[in-house]
Amino acid sequence: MKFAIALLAGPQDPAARSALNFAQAVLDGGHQINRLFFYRDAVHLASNLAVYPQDESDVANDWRDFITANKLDAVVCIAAALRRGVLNEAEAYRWERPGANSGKPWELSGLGQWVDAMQTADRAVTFGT
Amino acid sequence: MKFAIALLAGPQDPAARSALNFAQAVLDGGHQINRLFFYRDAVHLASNLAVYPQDESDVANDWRDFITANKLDAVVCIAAALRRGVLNEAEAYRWERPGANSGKPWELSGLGQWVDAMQTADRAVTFGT
Amino acid sequence: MLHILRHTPQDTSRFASSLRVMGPKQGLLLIEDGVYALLPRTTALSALQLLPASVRLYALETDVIARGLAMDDVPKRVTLVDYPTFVQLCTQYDKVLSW
Amino acid sequence: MLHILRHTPQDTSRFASSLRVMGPKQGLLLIEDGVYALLPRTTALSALQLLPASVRLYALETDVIARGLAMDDVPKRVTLVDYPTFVQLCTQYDKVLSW
Amino acid sequence: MSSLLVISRHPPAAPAAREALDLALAAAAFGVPVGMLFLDAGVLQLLKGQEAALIKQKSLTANLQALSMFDVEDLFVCQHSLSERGLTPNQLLLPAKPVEGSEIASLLEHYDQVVTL
Amino acid sequence: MSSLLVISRHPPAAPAAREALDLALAAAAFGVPVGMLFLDAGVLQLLKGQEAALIKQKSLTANLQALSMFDVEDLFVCQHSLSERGLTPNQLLLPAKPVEGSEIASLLEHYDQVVTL
Repeated sequence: MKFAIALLAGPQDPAARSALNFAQAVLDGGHQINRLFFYRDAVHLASNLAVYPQDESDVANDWRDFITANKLDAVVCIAAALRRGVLNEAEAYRWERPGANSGKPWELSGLGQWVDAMQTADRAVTFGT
Repeated sequence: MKFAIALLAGPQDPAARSALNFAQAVLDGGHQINRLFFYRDAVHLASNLAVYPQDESDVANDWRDFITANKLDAVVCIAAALRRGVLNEAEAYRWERPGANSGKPWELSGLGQWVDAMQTADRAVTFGT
Repeated sequence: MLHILRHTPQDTSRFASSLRVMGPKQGLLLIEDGVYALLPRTTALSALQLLPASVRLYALETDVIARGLAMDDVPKRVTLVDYPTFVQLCTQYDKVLSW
Repeated sequence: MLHILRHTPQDTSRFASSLRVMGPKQGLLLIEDGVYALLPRTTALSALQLLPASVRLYALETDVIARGLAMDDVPKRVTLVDYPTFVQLCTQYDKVLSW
Repeated sequence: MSSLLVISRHPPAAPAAREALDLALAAAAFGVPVGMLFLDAGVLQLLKGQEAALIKQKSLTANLQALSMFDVEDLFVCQHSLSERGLTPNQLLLPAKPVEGSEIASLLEHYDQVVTL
Repeated sequence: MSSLLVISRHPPAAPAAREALDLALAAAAFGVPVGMLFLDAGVLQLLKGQEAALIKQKSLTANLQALSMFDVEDLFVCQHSLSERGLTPNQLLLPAKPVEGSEIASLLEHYDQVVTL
């Protein structure tokens, strides 16, 4: 089956870990993920500036590794990201901000990408509501 | 009277505006603010990367102007900020991150600054609980 | 002591918790989504009305209007305040507790 | 339909809302702080027990253990699941609704 | 094409309220059959006479009224949530259909996908 | 020196729980007389037998047990919140004193400042 998985809560919320565990289990179960979509505070996962104490797990880094290793389509809602100060090089340039704090494997795009993912998936599952 | 004002909620929360209105009224009323303290998601206010649509008010910018105009002590909890990817130049350098997204008038420091502010204030008021 | 309540009474446990520990002669200020406690015909409003007469009730006027609550519906017992008065209340009570 | 509940039953209105709209033959999976609905001697657990027998109840085992709930206290009616089974449940029900 | 029901359960000043609406509008723009159910504090979004500018917010009302322009006509409001807040349908700015528990259960079955925001 | 009561009302997996504890520890480190009141879902922080590592979190239990090392001895737990969750004091990992509504009201009066997190 094809899964569209969305995360709404930020890196500090337990949902960020639940969603990652679920996504891993989807692939392990022989299913596909047609898209991951990050909305609301979940856009902060796409920041590359977060620094965790050594004895805490870095969920943003684990997501990055998971997405890269499995070559997944990971879309971050661009409107939610701009408002929350998560910018890639192109957006930082466009809005004349001093620098970017996001980049690969995350892609900034519109809400339509979530709608599209739900349309082409057999199951849509949302975490962090 | 001396007020210590803390904000816990992020820029998207109505509390970010309430706290600013309150802080302004404290000064207008002839009182002093001995320190502003930004904890939990409020640390995102100190990011200089947020981009708001033109028809929405930029509360982070309004805070920045208010702090600067009134030469206030605005402390952002450093532990909360690091976890959430809000870094000034010094922290970005220390943790080998690609760049900083915060700076003046915000100061990154420890929770002790909040404790100290409460000890020296006549009233401590918290927003965004 | 001045209690400040900023959440809707129906959706979190804060409203109930704050009322449970409210003492006589204290004040309760409704701000942000806390002003929804003033909606008529609700158990929240009844609970407010049942507080001892020595407990003073306040609500931030801009938050009341912004959320579309009818001014005529605001009970007489509740004093609508602006930010300068909010600050004054904080000085008047010996401490402030935000829920 | 599989309902997923991730919030504590006492602190938000989600638990009550989800039970109110639950239909027969649906499933309810407790994850994260939703597992606190399994605490014994609570009205939340009683409400779960009162759901029609055709409603299947599940809870994510790691979340139950992580939060210190006693395994002996988990009612027989509730099936403890791991992430692979969580995924399987999603395929088994025709859609998934997260509260 | 799968139909989508967006359940909006946050008060209007919460960013989640706007973000739920944005999803409904995005779905409509893609031609997806979309409905909205206002539940719990979400029903407060529909209250007439709001003045969001007073708290320096963009009016949610304008976006709500845009729903019909995007042909999002299937609007529902939970009767229980209204009653709990002392509200009646004539206080609402949109002609959302009041629905009870069992009708909501049917609604959830009727749509192919349901997202709560 | 003003005394401080920190009210902690979030479940242990919520970041706010740890951040409340951090404030209490910081205050204690400054020599400020500090108490903690666990209220609403905050009482769940005190439940024995938690295994936070299973959800890849750092144990809150260790930090809670550090309270006594920092001489934070005034620990209170809301009896009503415990009962609502079917819990009894013997299930708690710290010797927090159960307090009822009116005792909580007195507590709030007793401390010079109160912060809810």
